[in-house]
Amino acid sequence: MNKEFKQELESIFRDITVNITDDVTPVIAAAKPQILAILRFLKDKGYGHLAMISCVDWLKEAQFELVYLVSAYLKGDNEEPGQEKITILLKTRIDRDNAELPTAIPVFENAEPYEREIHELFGIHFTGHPRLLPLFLEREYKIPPFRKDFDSREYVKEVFDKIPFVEDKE
Amino acid sequence: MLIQSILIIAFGGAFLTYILGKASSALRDFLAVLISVSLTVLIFLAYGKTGEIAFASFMNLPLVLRINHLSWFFAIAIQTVTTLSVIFSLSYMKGKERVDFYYLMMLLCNSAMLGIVLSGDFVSFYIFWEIMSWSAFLLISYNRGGALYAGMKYIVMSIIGSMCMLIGIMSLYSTYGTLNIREIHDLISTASGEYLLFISILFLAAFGVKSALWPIHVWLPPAHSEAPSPFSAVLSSILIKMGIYGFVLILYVISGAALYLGLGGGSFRYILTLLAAITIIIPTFNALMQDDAKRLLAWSSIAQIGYIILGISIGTSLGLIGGLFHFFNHVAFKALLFLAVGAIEYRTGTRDLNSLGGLIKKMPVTFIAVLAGTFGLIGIPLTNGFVSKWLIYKTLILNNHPFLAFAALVGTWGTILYSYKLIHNIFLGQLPENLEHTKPAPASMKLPFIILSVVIVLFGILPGIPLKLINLITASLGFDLLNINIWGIASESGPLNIINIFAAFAVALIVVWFFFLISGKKVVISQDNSYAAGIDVPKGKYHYTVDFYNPMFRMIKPYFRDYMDEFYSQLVKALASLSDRVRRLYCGDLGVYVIYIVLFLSILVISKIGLNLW
Amino acid sequence: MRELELYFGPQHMGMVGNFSITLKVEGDRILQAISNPGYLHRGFEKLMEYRTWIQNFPIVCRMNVVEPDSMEMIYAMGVEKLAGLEVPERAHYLRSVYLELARVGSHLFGLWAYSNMLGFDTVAQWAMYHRDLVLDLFEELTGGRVYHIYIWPGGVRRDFPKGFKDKIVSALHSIGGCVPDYNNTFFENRLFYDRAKGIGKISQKEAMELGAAGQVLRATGMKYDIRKIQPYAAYDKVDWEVPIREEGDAYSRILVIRDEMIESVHMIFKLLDVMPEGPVYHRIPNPFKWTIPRGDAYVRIESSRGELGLYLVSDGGDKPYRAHFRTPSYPHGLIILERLLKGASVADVGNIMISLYVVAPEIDR
Amino acid sequence: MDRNQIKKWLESPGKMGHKYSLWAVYFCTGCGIIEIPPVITSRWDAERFGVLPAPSPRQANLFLITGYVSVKTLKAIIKTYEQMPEPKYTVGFGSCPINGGMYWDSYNTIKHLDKYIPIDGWIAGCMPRPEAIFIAVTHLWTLIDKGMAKGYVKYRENYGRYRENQEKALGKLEWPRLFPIKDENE
Amino acid sequence: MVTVMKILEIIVSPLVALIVGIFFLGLFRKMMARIQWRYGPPLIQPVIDLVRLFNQRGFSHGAVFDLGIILSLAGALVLVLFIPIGGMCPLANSGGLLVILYVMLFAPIGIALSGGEGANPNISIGISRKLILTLSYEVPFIFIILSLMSYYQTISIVEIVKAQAHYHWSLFSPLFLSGVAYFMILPAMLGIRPFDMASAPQEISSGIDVEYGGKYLAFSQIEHALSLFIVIALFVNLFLGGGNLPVFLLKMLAVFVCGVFIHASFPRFRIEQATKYLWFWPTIISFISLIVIQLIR
Repeated sequence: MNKEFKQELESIFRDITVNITDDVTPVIAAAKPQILAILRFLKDKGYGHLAMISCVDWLKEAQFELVYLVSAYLKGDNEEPGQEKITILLKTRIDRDNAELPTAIPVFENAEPYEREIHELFGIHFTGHPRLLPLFLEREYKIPPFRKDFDSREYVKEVFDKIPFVEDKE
Repeated sequence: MLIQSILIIAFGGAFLTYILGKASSALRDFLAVLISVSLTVLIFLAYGKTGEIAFASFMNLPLVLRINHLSWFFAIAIQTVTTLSVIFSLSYMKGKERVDFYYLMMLLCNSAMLGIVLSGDFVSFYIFWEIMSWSAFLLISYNRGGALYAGMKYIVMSIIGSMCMLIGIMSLYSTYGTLNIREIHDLISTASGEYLLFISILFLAAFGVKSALWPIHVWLPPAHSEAPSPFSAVLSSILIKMGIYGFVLILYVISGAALYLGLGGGSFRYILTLLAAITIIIPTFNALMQDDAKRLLAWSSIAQIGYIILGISIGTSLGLIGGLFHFFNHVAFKALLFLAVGAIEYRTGTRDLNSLGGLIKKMPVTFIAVLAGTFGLIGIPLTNGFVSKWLIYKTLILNNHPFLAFAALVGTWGTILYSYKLIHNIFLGQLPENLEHTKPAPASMKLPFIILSVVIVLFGILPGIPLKLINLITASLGFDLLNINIWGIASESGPLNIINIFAAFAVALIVVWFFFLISGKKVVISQDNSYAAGIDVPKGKYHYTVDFYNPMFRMIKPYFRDYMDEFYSQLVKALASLSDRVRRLYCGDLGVYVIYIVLFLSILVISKIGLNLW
Repeated sequence: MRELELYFGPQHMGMVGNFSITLKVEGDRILQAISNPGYLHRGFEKLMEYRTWIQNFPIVCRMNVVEPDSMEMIYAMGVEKLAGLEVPERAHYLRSVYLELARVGSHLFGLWAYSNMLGFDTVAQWAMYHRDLVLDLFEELTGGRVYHIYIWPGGVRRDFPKGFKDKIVSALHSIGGCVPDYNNTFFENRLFYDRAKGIGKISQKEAMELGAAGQVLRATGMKYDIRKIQPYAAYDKVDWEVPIREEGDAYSRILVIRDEMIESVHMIFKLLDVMPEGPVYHRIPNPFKWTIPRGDAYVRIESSRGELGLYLVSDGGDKPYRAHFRTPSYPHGLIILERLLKGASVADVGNIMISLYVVAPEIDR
Repeated sequence: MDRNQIKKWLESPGKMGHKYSLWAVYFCTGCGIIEIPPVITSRWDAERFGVLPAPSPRQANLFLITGYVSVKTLKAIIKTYEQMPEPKYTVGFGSCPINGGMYWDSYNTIKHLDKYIPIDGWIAGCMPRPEAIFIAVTHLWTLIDKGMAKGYVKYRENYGRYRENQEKALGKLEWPRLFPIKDENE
Repeated sequence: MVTVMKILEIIVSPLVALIVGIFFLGLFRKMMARIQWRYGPPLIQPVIDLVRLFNQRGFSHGAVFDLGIILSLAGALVLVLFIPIGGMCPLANSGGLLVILYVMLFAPIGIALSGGEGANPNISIGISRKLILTLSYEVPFIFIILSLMSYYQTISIVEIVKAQAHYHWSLFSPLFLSGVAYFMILPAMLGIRPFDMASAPQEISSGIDVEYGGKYLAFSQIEHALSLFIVIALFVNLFLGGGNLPVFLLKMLAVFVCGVFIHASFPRFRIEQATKYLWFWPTIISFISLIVIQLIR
C-alpha cells in the first residue's frame, strides 16, 4: 500500500480517511453511502477477494462498525508486486437503531452468507439481499445474540437453567 | 342358429341401447349390461360347437358364419372384456356427455369383433373389420382435443392396412373364385410360393397395423392413452388382438403350418420373428420412459404383442400354444391394468405418474388388482403370464433361437422395471396432501378387478384349464396333441410343473409368515414418521416419483427415441409438400391448361414418332 | 409434477460433521441445494468476549476439531500483533513443525472421509491408522490427543522433549512409506478416477469470484498459499513448493491434498534439520491482569483447508472486545457447495462436499 | 466363551444380543465425533465388541451423543432418538452434554442433555480418549446385564414431562407425540 | 423311501443355505477386518446381530411393508430348492433354469414392494438403482444362461451339473468365455463393491434398508445371506461342476473369497457407470461366447 494509492483514493472519494499503520493492513474509513463504490473501486484495482465482512457493536457510541476485509488474489502479470500481501480493512459506522445497509452482493457474490450471518447475529438489515433467512439459530432471540446488550449468561440462567430435570417417580 | 342370434343380439342391442338412452339413462345402463352379460352366456353355451352357416349373400358371394374352437376362444375373450368394461363404464361414464353414443360405439365395436371371429368368409370378415375400425376411431376421438389427433393417426394407418387387405381379398377372389375361408384353405396348397408370399405380405400389413407390429405401431400409444379408460382396456386387450386372430387365420387356418414354414424359403418366418423380437425390445424401453400411466401401459401392450407374435410365428406346436395362451393372459391382465388406471383417474383426476403416490391406503382393492395385473405382466410364477412366457422361451430355446430368446428375456426384465414404476408411483410412497380425501373405487369398478384378478391367479396355478382348450385349437390346426395335465406340461426335455412351485411357495410363505408372527413385536407407524436424516419429513414432498429411472434414461434416451414416429411424420410432411406442388399445377388459368394439353399431346406425338413406343 | 426434498444430513452416513444440505431433486439430478448450517453454533465469538485473553486459548482450539492447531496459531498471532509481543526464533520453527504435523493429520482425516465416502473402507482405515501416529506425537508433546493448546502468545508452551525429533522422523517415515500403497490402491485406482474426474468442476474465475481459497483454488491452478504470500512462523526459512493442479474438479482437489501432505512431510524434515537452539517463549505479564492496548488487527494463515483469518478488536481491557474468524469452509460450504451441487447426481453429494473439504464446526463456530 | 456365558445366552438371549451387538447411530452431534473414526477403524477396532456404526436410526440400538448439543441439533437428536426401535441405549460422550462443559454460558447450547432425553451413561472428559468409549461400552454391558439401562422405559413413562421440556427449549415441535401421555398432573 | 428322502432334502437344503450364507456373512466381516489391519468381529457376529434384531421392536409402515419382506424371504427359500446343493435338488423337475430365472425375481420384487410402502425416497432411489443394476447384469447373464442351455441342450440345471460330472467343468470347455463373463458380473449379482450402490450408506443412508429395524432388518439380513449363497451356488453349479456336498461348499468358499478381495479393493461405481461397465465387457464376452457355441454346434 503506497502513498499514490492513498492519494488516488482520497481524490476520488471525498470524506474518507486512509490510515496506513503497517504495510499489510491499511484501514479505510468511509461513510455508509460510499461503501459499495469503494468496494467496486478496490475490486477493479485488483483487490478481488472479499475475505469476510465483520461487524463490531460499539455500544457506548451506539453504533455498529462494519468491516469489509478485502485482499487480492495472485495474478499472472501482477501490476503491483506484493499486492496480494495486503488486506484492506474498509470500515463504516452506522447507527444502532435503524441499522440498515445496502448489500454488497452486486460487487462480491460471496458476501451473501456473511451478510446473512450479520443479519441474524446483529440484526442489521441488508437492503437488496435475496435471502435474509436464519442461518444458524433455531430459537428466536428478542435481542440478536451478538449485540453487546445481550447477556449470554443471563439468558442461560433464564432459559436453560429453569428447565427441570426429569426424575423417576418413586 | 346360435351364431346368428349372437350377432343379432349384439348389433340389435347396440342400437337399442342408443335409442333407449334418449329416454332414460338408467335403463340404458341396465340394457347395456344385460346385453353384454347375455352375450357372454350365449357364447359360453356355444363351447365345443363347430359349424358353418351361410346367412346371406352379397354380390353373389355367400356370407358365411362359422364357429370352431379358435373362434370360440377369441369370442369368449372379447365378450368377457367388453362385459367387464361396460360394467366398469357404469360409474366411469356417469355424468359425461354423449354417453348414449359411447355405449352405441362400444357395443357396436364389440359386435364387429364378434363378427370378425365368427365370420367364415372374407367378405363378411372385411365388412366387420371396417365396422370395428370406424367405431374404434369414433371412440378413440371421443374426448376430442388431443384425442382427435390420435384418432386420425389411428384411422389413417388402419385404412392403409384395410386397403392392403382389400387388395389381398380381391386377388384371392380372382384367383380362386371363392372367398370362403375353408374352401380357400383347400385350394391354396396348389398356389405358387411367390403368390402365397404376396398374399401373406398384404395380409401381414393389414393385421400388423391392427396389432401394432414394430414399424407400424405408431398409432397405438396416443390412441390408447387418449381413449376413455374402459375402451382403452378393450382396445389394448382385444381390439389389437384381432390382428393376432388375423395372423393365426392367415398363417395357420389358410396356409397351414407346412406351407407357412416354407414361405419364401423360410425367410418370411425369420423376418416375422425378427420383427416380433424388435417389437418386444424397443417398446419395452420406451415404456420405461413414460410418465403417463396409460401411455406406459400402451407401450407395454406393444411389447406383449411382440411376445404373442413371437410365439405364433415360430411355427411349432409349443410356440403356438404359448402365443395363444399369452394372448389370453394379456387379455386378462392388460384389461385389468387399464381398468385400474381408469379407476385411479376417475378418483384422483389424473393419471400422471409424477403427481400420484401413497394411494394404497385409500384404494386397497385397486392396489391388489394392479399388483395381480403387473405380476401377470411380468410373469411372476403362480400367475398366468409365467406359464405362457415359459412356453415361449422354451420353444425358442429348444428350436435354437438363442437371440430371439434373449430379446424375450430382456424384455421381461424391462417389464419389471416399468411395472414397478407403475405400482410405486401410484400406490406406494407418501400420499400427497391433495389426495388425502380420495375415496376407494366404486363397487361397479371393483367387480371387474376381482374377476380378472381371480382369472390371473387361477390360470397361473391351474394352467391346464385353458391349455387343454388351446391344445384342441392347435390340434385342429394340424399340430400334434401335447401331453397337458392340469398343473402344467409333461414334456420331454424340462417339464413344467406348477404344483411343485405352488406347494413349495405356499409352504415357504407359511413358514416365513409363521416365523414372522412369532418373532418379536412391531409398532405400526404413520408414513410421516420416516427417516429423514434427523429432520421432520416434509409433508407431500417426500416421494421419489419424477424420473424414476433417471440414470437409465440418460443412457438409453438417445437410442430409444420413437424413430418410426418421426419417420412417419417426415413422410407425411413430404407427402403434403408434394401434393401442394401438384396442386400448384392447377393454377386456374385457361391459357396454362391449354399449354399443358399441347405439351401432353406433343409428348405423345414425339414418343409415337421418335421412340415408336407402341 | 411432485417436488422432492431430500435431506443430506445431519444424521447421515455420508455427512462428516454436523451439517445439513437440503436437496431439491428430480430423478437423481439435483435442481437446487441449500446448505443448512447451525447445528454446531455455539456463539464462540460471543463466549470469547466473556473470557480473558489467556482463558480464550482453550476455547479457541475447539472451534475446529479436525485441525485445532491452526486456530491456536491464529489467535496467538492476533494477540501478539495487538500486544506487540515478540516470538523467539526457535519457537517459530517449533510452531511450523507443529502446524505441519497438524496439516498431515488433518489431510489424513480428509483422506479417510473421502475414501469412506466413495465406499472405500480399506484405504479409509489405513488413513485413520496413520493419522493416529500423528496424534500419538501430539499426545507426547502436549498431553492431549485432539486439543493441544501448544501455541502460546510469545512462543510455545514447551520445547520438544528429548528424542522427540526421532519419533517425528520415524512416524513420518512410516506414513511416507505407505504413500506408494495409497497410490496403488486409491489414487491410481481406475474407479477413483471415474468417480472423481469431472465431478464438482469449478473454473478459476468462478472460484475467485466466490471467495475460494486453499485446495479449491489451488486445484484450479493458482499458487495461492498464505504460507508463501505472507510467510509467518518459519515458512520462509526453508524451500518448499506449492502443489497445484489445473482441472478444478474433485479429482484434482484430492490429488492436491495428497501432494500437499507429501510436501508437508518433506518440509518437516527440512525444518527439523535447520532448527536453531534457544528459548521457546517470552514471558507474558500476569495473565490474570493482562490488558492489551486498544486497537484492532487482522491476521491470516493457511490452515489445512485454506485461508484462515482473524479480525480481533481490543478496547484496552482484559478481554477481547470482538473476535471474528474468517474460516475457509465458510465460503466453500455455504456458496461453492450450493453452486457445485446444482445439476450434480445424488450419488455425488458427499463426494463433492468432502472434496471441498468442508468442516462443519468451522462454519458454525 | 466360558460356561457362564453360554448359560447367560440361554437364559436371556435378548440381553446378550443387545450387549454384543451395539449398533451406534452415525450422528456427528459435536466435536466428540473426531474420536469415533479411530475407534471404529484399525487402531481400536470397535467391531471386536460388535460396535458398528449404523446408517439409519431404525437399525441402531445405541445412541452415542458425541459432544455439545446446540439447540438445532437437539431437535435432530430427539427425532433420531424417537425413530430408534426399543430397546435403545444412550451414552453421552464428553463433558458438554453432562452440564454444558466449556459452553456453560453459551446461549445456543443446551446444558443438561438428560432433561430432554434419558441418558444411560456418561463419558466425562474433553476430549475423552478412545479407551473411554470401550470402558463405557463395558459399563453399558453391566447395566444391560443388571437391567439398569432402562432409559427408554423412563422415556416412555415420563414422556409428558420430557416433551414439555423439549418444547420449552425448542418451541412447538412439528411432529405428533410418540406416546399417548398418560397423566398430565403426575 | 424316496418320498422321505425328498422331504428330508426339502428341509435340509434351505438349512444348509441358511447356515452357509450366515457363515459367509461372518467370514466376510472377519476377512474385511483383516484386510483393513483390524482384528475383526467374532465369526458368529451375524448371529448375535440377528438375535439382537429379533429382540428389538421393529417399526412397520403397513401391510405391504410386512408382506413384501415375507415374500422376498419366501422367494429366496423357494429358490434354494431349485438349486442343486451337492447332489440335493428337491425341485429338479419343475421347469429348470427358466424357472430359476423367474423365481430370482421374488426377492427383489418383495423388497421393492416393502420398501416402497416405507414412504422414503432413499429407499425408492435404492430400489431404482437395484432394478437398473439388475437389468444391467441380466443382459450378460441371459447370454450366459442361453449359451449354457444351447451347449448342453437342456433347460434343466441338474442335467447341466451331471453333464459336467461326466465330461469336464464348463469353465474348461468351449463355455470358457461365458464363465469369464459370469465371473465379471458376479460382484454385481452379489451386490458387493463396486456394485453396492443400491444400499450405499454414504449416499442414500443404506438405501433399501433405511426403514428396516428389528425383525425386518433381521429378515432382510437373512435374505441377503440366502442370496449370497444362491448366486455363488449357481456359479459353482453351472461352471465349476457342482460336486458332492463338501466339495461343493469348498468351491463356494473359493469363489466367495475372490469376491471378498474384490470388495476390499474397489470403491463404489455410480449406477450409470455400473451399467456402462456391465453392458460393455461382460456383454461382449458373453455374446462372443454365445456365437462360438452356435458355431460349434
